[in-house]
Amino acid sequence: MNIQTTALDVAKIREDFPILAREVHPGVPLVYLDSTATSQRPRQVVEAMERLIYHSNANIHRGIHVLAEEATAAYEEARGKIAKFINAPSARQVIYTRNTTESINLVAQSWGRANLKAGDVVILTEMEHHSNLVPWQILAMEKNLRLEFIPVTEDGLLDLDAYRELLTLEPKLVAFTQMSNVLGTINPAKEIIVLAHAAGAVTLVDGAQSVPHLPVDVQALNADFLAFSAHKMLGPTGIGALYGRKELLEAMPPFMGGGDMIKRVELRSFQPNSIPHKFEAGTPAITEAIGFGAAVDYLNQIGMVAVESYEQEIVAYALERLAEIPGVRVFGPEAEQKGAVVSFLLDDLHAHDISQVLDMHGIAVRAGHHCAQPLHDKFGITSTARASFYIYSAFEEVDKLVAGIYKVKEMFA
Amino acid sequence: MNIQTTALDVAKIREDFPILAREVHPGVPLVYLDSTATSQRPRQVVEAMERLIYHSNANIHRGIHVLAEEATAAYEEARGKIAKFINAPSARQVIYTRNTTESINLVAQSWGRANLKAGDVVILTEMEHHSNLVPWQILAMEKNLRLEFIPVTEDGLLDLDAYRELLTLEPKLVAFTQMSNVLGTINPAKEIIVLAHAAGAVTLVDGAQSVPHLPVDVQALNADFLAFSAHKMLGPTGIGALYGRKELLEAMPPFMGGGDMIKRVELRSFQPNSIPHKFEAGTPAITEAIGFGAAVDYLNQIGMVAVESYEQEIVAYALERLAEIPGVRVFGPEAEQKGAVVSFLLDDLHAHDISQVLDMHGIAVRAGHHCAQPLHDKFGITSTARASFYIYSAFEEVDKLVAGIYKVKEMFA
Amino acid sequence: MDDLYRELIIERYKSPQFRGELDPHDISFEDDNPLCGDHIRVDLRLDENDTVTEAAFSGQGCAISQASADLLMESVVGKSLAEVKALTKDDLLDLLGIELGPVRLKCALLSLKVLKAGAYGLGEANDDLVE
Amino acid sequence: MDDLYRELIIERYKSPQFRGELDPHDISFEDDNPLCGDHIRVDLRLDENDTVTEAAFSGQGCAISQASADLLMESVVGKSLAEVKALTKDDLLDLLGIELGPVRLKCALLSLKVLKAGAYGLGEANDDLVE
Ligand SMILES: Cc1ncc(COP(=O)(O)O)c(C=O)c1O
Ligand SMILES: Cc1ncc(COP(=O)(O)O)c(C=O)c1O
Repeated sequence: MNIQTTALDVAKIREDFPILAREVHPGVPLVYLDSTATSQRPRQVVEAMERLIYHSNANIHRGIHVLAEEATAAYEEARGKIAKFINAPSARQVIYTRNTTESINLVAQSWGRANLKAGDVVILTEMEHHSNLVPWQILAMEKNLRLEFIPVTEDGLLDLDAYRELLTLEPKLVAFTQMSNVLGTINPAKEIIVLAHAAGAVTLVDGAQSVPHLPVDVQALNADFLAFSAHKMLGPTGIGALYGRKELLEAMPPFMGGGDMIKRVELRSFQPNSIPHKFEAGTPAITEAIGFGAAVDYLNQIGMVAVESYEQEIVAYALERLAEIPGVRVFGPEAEQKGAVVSFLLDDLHAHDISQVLDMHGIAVRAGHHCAQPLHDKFGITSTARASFYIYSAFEEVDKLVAGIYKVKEMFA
Repeated sequence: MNIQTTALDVAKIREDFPILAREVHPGVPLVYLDSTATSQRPRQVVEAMERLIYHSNANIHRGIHVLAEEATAAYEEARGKIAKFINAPSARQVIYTRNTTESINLVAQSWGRANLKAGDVVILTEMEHHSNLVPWQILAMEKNLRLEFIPVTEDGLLDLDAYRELLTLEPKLVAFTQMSNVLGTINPAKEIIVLAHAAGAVTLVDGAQSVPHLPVDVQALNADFLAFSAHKMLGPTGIGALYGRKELLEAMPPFMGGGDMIKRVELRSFQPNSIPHKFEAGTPAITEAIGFGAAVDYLNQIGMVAVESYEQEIVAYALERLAEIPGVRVFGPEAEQKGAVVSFLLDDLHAHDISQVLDMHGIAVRAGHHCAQPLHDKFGITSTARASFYIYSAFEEVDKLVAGIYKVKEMFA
Repeated sequence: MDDLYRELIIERYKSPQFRGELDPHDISFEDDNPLCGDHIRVDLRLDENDTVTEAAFSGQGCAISQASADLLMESVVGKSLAEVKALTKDDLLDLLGIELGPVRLKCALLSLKVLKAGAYGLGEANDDLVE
Repeated sequence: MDDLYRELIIERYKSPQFRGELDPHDISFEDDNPLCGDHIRVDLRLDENDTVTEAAFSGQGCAISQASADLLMESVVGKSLAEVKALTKDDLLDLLGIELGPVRLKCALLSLKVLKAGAYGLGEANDDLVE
């Protein structure tokens, strides 16, 4: 490795992630290249959660003892941090969910069921994750909606001319990923939203990959909904968020019923609480919310601009190095249009076998359809191997990946 | 305190819960009597989660690198522990959810929407938590169902004669709590289920309070569905479970759409995965599942029979001591029919003020309607103060509660 | 901590001076605290210049909510409707003179929320009114 | 670890002996591995005593799934349908002779699941078949 980055002090960052020091086989250190599936968690996040558990653990909102007040304050403070991270106008527009998937289902089942009717057009894209396909398929079956898809070009970009064409169908909703978890493509979200709004559509941005890796500003984007997951941005599992435009959220019916989402309950009727509580039924993932807030703190301290530019550097380096290997086929656009995700195939090997042999050398990449079967179908393949990078990924790890790929070739030579 | 318990070594148990050593005000130690809202977590649970995060953190199911395999194995192993804890015939009948509330909403929206139609009768009880009311109210509005309620008697028991009467309406579903979170009443679940089945109804047991505090055996109960939350049984927030009879679960449509719950996805259609995955869309609360499993391990090591008998002892003692205080009114049945939950009022004071003054003395009780407004309405009150106990609650803490209540009287004298 | 129940609050709770209903009234509004089910109603009478001449609250609640409602009613008599609309959370907390955690804050602010929703003539009370 | 790709598996993967489709066939079944989208089809021919006379698999998958399908097809030729139904996960793992993690296990077991669903004449393959 002879490229020096200036954006991040990766060696220092790595010290915050104890797992990175692990050996996966005796003498074989971990090379974690699977952050697109889930990121690792820094000590700071784990410790913030532990502090809550050992010091202020209580159920929230209703308790007036000290622990409950501390837990409630911490839970709401974390919401404020998350809101600020995406520049939401108010913390009340940030709803805690389990993950991106639940955020999107919430919109489909609450907003969608209330606002869409037979024959209405919903525009998605061919590169969507199953989480932004299946909820709409379920609703489409129930309501007889028409689903249309912005095509993906050979080089892994959205075909915006085709999109403009689709907009003449007067869609009610345009829901798309800001960054593909397979191709790495960073879509022109602002442009897509401007066009959607001009056509009268509401927009949902799947931010599962963009929020962790780029500066995302919901007001600059003018997004109506934004869905994302903590576990992909250094935070814990079990918590995610949905941002929504206030008027939309306030007009939406509740998603689930239960404690905390109500203002008043009688035996046969209830009045819903105000946002965000209306959408948070039951005891929420309290500790996880605190961890989510701590993850945002950690990212803020590095700065999302620095995160993005470091990832630009490492993905460019990875593409360059992979291009040297005969038989490697990389999917997706050039480095400039791409986040730090590299999906590839090697010779005529199956992605499982690539991943398995890499794993023997400690290199963790993901293999499969990455919850994007239609996209793989489009490219005429069933699966790819995917190496992905984050703030703790070192350039040396790219070199190890390259060496590992040569080992795969050897094994099946 | 001069009663010695034999069931549990509480002093030893308390050492596992670091928060119990906390001072809530300078010099004022915590007396945590709010376990019905959420339990505290032992070191063992926190450490199991930390071990996963620092050693095997990865997304599950699809990865074939070592971390992903370890995380997947741990996630499924925890499911097996939970299944065994409630004596489910197979781990595949245990679905991870966020909490009891989501478990019940899942049944309402998946089973309920597919199986209930206009005019169908659903029987609930007057002592239900909002989580077992509002989901059915939402469905009732959508489908035009008829909700009926087993009445609660003055002494806080279900009126089973009235229940038998209601069964002549040929209900499709009987959904009830096995233990009231306000009155502490332990309902005769087995008898209720036998009668429901004889009338042709499916049964759902809200086990949010029973599973943490009593031995619960779904096969002995013959329950069709059982819902419960980890955070009330020493486990983390953000995870709960739904047990379901296999034929029911297999016939139910998916709840949410997304990654992992599918077998195959095309642009406009999908095939659902088999149970339990069909109901677990998106990245689940992986770390929290491991914590849930560790909580079950902890409870097993004590033994649920011992847990139940200790709680019987402490609640009997609490009721006895509270009866000494002039102006205290306790709600709910006698100790024999009751779990370790004591809701009460004092003189003409508001529950908030009782709780607030107790808090000044370090005593954490809950004040409010405890998400059971209709039950409070029934008793003609808006709120109660609630002291609740668990395996780490000491008899001395009952004494402190009593002393605290006298302080409340003084303050407002 | 003990400050929470300083003399003024206990006194106003035990012997409120503005408890009751006004019938007829020019403005009346009521709402619940979703956290505890407490309920407060506020009635106002105005003169021809939209100045508050009489104010009263009813409903039930804890000492904090009752005392704060009573102190708030006292403070609005003589104020113009515009001044009532401009009242903030901090104005109320100044009247009470105590520090409150997030949950008790809701108790204290319920009367202000109800008052302002009435003053603005809103269909529904909104947390934005007291933030 | 390296055992995973022991010689037999690489050999069967590169040069499968039972790859193809049988047309006509007495039994044919196909299914997907939901974790990776891989797909396997199994065709069997039976004699009048319900003994397997010919077996073949098709579809695509990784080395583990292809080798295990090939070894499984080899093992069923000459078996009665009852014996095929009685095959277990352990029988297949014995054929492969390797240890597998939970995900790769699914790869290995897909062909067995498809085979047994076909043998039982089920409408849908079921994980219970290979547990
Ligand atoms: C009887 C009962 N049912 C349901 C619930 C809801 O549990 P959760 O908030 O964990 O969903 C609770 C806890 O508050 C409860 O006590
Ligand atoms: C683009 C995209 N959308 C949605 C998801 C779903 O996220 P989660 O599993 O956290 O719900 C993912 C992650 O797998 C993703 O990459």
